[in-house]
Amino acid sequence: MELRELTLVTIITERLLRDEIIDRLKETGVSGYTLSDATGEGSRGIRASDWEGKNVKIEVIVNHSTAEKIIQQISDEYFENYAVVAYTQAVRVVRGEKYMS
Amino acid sequence: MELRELTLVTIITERLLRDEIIDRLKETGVSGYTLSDATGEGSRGIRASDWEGKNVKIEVIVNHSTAEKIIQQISDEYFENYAVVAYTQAVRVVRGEKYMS
Amino acid sequence: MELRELTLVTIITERLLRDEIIDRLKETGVSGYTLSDATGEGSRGIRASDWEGKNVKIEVIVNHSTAEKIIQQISDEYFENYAVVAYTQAVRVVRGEKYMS
Amino acid sequence: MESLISNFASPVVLAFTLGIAAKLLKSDLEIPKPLYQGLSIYLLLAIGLKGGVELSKTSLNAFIGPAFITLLLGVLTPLIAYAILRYLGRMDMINSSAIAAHYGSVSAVTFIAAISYVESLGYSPEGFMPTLVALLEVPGIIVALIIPQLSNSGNGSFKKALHEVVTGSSIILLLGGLIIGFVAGPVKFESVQPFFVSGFQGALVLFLLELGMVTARRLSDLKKVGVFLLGFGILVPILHGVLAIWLGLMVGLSVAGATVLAAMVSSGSYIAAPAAVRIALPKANPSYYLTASLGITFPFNITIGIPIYYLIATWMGV
Amino acid sequence: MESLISNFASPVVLAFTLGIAAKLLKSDLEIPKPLYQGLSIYLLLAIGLKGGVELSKTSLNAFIGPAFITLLLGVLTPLIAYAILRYLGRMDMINSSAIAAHYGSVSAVTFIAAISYVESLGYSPEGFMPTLVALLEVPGIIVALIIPQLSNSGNGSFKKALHEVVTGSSIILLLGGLIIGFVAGPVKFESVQPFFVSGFQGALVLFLLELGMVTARRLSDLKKVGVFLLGFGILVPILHGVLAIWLGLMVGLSVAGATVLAAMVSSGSYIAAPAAVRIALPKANPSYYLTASLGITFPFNITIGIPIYYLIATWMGV
Amino acid sequence: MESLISNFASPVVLAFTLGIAAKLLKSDLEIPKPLYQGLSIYLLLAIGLKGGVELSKTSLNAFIGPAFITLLLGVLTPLIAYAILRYLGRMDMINSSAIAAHYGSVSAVTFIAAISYVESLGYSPEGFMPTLVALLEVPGIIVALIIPQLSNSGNGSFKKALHEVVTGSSIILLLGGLIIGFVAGPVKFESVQPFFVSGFQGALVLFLLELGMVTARRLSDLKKVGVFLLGFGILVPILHGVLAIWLGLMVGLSVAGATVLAAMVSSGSYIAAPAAVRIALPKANPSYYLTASLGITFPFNITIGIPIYYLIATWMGV
Ligand SMILES: Nc1ncnc2c1ncn2[C@@H]1O[C@H](COP(=O)(O)O)[C@@H](O)[C@H]1O
Ligand SMILES: Nc1ncnc2c1ncn2[C@@H]1O[C@H](COP(=O)(O)O)[C@@H](O)[C@H]1O
Ligand SMILES: Nc1ncnc2c1ncn2[C@@H]1O[C@H](COP(=O)(O)O)[C@@H](O)[C@H]1O
Ligand code: NA
Ligand code: NA
Ligand code: NA
Repeated sequence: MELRELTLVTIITERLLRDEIIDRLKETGVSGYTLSDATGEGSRGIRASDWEGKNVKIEVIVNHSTAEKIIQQISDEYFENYAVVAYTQAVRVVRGEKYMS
Repeated sequence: MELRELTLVTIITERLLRDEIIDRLKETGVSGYTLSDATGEGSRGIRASDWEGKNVKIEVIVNHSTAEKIIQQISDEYFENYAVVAYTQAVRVVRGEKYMS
Repeated sequence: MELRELTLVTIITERLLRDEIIDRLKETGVSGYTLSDATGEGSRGIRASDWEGKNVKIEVIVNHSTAEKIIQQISDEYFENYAVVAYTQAVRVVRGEKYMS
Repeated sequence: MESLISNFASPVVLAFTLGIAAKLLKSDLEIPKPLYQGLSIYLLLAIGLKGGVELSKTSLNAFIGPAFITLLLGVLTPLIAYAILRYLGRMDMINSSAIAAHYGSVSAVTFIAAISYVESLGYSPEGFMPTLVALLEVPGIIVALIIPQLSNSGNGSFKKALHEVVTGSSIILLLGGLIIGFVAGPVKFESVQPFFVSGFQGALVLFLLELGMVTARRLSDLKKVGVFLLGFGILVPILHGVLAIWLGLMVGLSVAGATVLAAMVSSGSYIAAPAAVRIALPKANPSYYLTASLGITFPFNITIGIPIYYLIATWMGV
Repeated sequence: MESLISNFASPVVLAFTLGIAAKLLKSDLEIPKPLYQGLSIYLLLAIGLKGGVELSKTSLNAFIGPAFITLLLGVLTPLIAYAILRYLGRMDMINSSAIAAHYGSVSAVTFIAAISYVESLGYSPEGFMPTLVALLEVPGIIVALIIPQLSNSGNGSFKKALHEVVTGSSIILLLGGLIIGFVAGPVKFESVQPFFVSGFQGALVLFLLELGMVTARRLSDLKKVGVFLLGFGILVPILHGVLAIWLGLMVGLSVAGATVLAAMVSSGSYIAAPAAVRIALPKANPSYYLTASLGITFPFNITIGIPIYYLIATWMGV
Repeated sequence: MESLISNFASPVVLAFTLGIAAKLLKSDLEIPKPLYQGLSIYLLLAIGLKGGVELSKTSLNAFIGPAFITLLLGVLTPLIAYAILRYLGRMDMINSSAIAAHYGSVSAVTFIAAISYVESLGYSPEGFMPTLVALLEVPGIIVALIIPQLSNSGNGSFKKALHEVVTGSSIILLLGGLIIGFVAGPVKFESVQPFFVSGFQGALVLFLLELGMVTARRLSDLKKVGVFLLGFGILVPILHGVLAIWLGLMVGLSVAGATVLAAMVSSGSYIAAPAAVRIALPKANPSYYLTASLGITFPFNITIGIPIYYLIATWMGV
């Protein structure tokens, strides 16, 4: 089984931004994404989603250059005003060619 | 505190396969596993679990060779017909000897 | 966009310890943390939280030395008596300076 | 005509429409998954309980005829559906039997909607109808899944699928509820009556709100599945419904009972069947079977279908 | 005085206090998020349904006056709030309009508490009051969010915020419920009555238990926001309430109706408004607007405010 | 004998059996965790509320005797349990006090089942029984956890455990409900009656369905814990039950009241106690204490135990 080295981008953000960020990701051409619920605290203290009490964790497996693009976009659009944490990790993916969008 | 380098295998798949894959993992002799709920979109579009609306994320920490075995098995049995994403990462685990099954 | 190399510490443990471990993390001076629900099986078989049926996954991004401190503390205080799994991974974080507590 | 409009103005059908509208308007309304699952559990258990209590008051004689034709229809309808799909629609064997499995089974919500509908017209259908739902749930799925088995082209696990259907939550709750209701009887049932009977219609409103949203997500698939499946999803239920009315009246069901039986028989499961098909026939395309049963037949039945079955039953019942 | 104590002893207000106490005692009590969301959905839909049924019995004539002043108050109150915050409180434009948006909107729970309160005193307010909630929910938020738009300093997306408000779950459920109730009418509504009407007050108890816990978490922010906002959160609602009573009585509302209108108008939304503000004015500080509407005005209204509005309405209504 | 069969045929006990059956059949039925937590919150609050309302009608005189013996039993029963485990069962100190803590506390569901049982026989037990549950919940756990403290071998945090017990959700909801019910009184309680009283038995059915599934998972541990603990889990409850009946009748409880008290005293907590034990005695083996209280004593009590206590109470009460 060949594993392909790709990048896992994880974005933790306010529930409010979920649909918008997913739309952005789709525009970038990702082949898929995974969502899960999370809560947490960060530097911003309370915020609107404090009422909903939820963050959302978006995980997306992409090749290196798409990862860069996503990170760039997230930084530009959301970092100033919203609670967003984003990081990347190297992962070795089965059937990795699926994600080479 | 010595940390031991091990492999974290992450499998994201349809809720329907959960119990079966866990049984497989146990047969392979993993020392434990962690489950969490997730949703997502991938290359397959809708599927039966679309009704349940849920994927499941299975995470299991194992040594390198067991990771290979798991990946091989998952590929052989599920990749053709089911929505499955699987990837591995290197992790440094506390009390790593527990997971050297 | 410069990404900074940091450490992601993941702790999977009984729901019961959640608030206590978070308090410990805050004392160590982490800039934030992320919580999500999980279930699982490990070496301990059933335990009190079996009733609640839930583990909790705590993820925290810190610099290398804080990660060491957290791991050390968790090991000293909880490993003997409680169900705890802890591991670290290298991650590349956007706006990493935020997490250099 | 009036009976049709009356159905459209019921809170339950209106809630379904609201759900569709909410999704089309891209509202962020979401029924939390656990609430939705909780409502399913409640509704299925409540149907079972009520059925069991009624069954404990029914004579075996009145029940045996309807039970027999229900099983018969459970075997016939998937075969009819399969034949139409395979030979008229020229679909491959796998997808034909996957869809047939759905139409062999029964949609509990369609059943409930039919019961509510005839009750709103002042009828009270036979008390053992929920028992028939339980009888109808399993055989149709099995019959349809056996077909590819015969030519050895299932590629999934038939045995696992069988276990899934028989021990699936819908059967456990329906049958379990039936047994509990039957053993407890009317007197001991009284204490749980307010929860399981009085609250029922209201809970159904919330459930259909969600179902409307699920259906709306399916609507965009309508184009993909093509006009044949659209026709199939409307005409085959009518065919099955007429068959059910004819057989139902023959074994002595009331007009209301025959209407409800028609709704059951014509409906396609979207809980038990998809899970079983996914296991037994993983190569079948969910776009086909989910869109047909949930995107076409379900909305058709609960809006227009049920009043039509009622009209036909009245007409044939004379 | 008696009417005040009577309000404190209602199960609903006591449950709110229990929620606060539980958090202060650092209890591990937690209302699961899906349960809480489920309760919100239930309560909003129930208000809408009841309102729709009542509306179907109301003449347009009786409704037009109150509808007009509700819209008027929806435009006036955010402007008043803005002026006070900006010129008396010397707050910056962004935060002033963020807070004003909240006070232009309406808190559904405060509305429900007011209804329950006057009903417990033996009154029955006008049946179309829930319709007024739906009318009041949207314009106030929009008016307040337009202000920074004019000077081009919003920095967020006004259009997206507008969509969020109009298709937000509270509006969909309120308006959707209204339409369903109106179309179904009293007779067809009967079947869902036990679920949506009889169960209402009890569900509200659970909801306020959670709201008490949420409020308690907000209390620690009280120090941060300062004494001006504390005064604002109590005095402005009274001001808006008196305005609402005056206009309400003028267009022919009963004392009970005017009391409920006052509670609505004086209250600040903490569901629709925060989401809209977060989108349109991301730079506004949530500590200010959430603490004011949820930490100050909400507890003030449901404990002391509503009885005060009632006393004023009785006094002005003579 | 008849009263025993009658208990088995109650919907609540049947639902428990259905839950066990579902798990043994490896059904995929699952009660979503938030629903289950919501039901717990609802049931505990409802017990408290009803108890509070009843208490507001009770004279202090009638209450003081039962309250005293409840506290007495809260201290005695964990000591008895400890002595039997340590000296008859030769268990180590940690596990003995861990188990004793469970039997010193009370299982709310067993309490509810006992109330339902005697009510189904036509009795109405004293209104302050829920107050006694709240009194019994805490002291027994504390007494048992003090034992290892004395010889300094607890290894966990006694203080944290104490806080956990006193501010745990069960106590907050029970006591909070009691106070709300007491302050609100019968008249103001009426509005929430349909939700908290009429719906109660039905909600209990769903709850016991889940409890049956949890118990079934425990059954496989029965072998591990050995025959001594099996005997302990049945005989000690009977012993405690008889003690409770004897003292209960002595201070003037009715036969029904004594039966309910016996069920309470004999039962072992599986919500408050496990959490406290986990904190105070982390080295204790959960297989022992959970299997004993949840896998043995709980099913014994709700099926056979309660009717036995009733028979003994009738017999001793002559
Ligand atoms: N150091 C951290 N480690 C892990 N998660 C974090 C960290 N800081 C923030 N987060 C997560 O990111 C969300 C937004 O963070 P912030 O923008 O700092 O308020 C928080 O609610 C946490 O869930
Ligand atoms: N590129 C991706 N990144 C992250 N998760 C993915 C990706 N593609 C698929 N997934 C997840 O894997 C599930 C199955 O994917 P698929 O088999 O492609 O339909 C999806 O529902 C997603 O949760
Ligand atoms: N090998 C493993 N891989 C992934 N998660 C594990 C593993 N072992 C244990 N866990 C998780 O850690 C929790 C506690 O483990 P333990 O202390 O071994 O009982 C389990 O419930 C699992 O969620
Ligand atoms: Na069918
Ligand atoms: Na307002
Ligand atoms: Na006890």
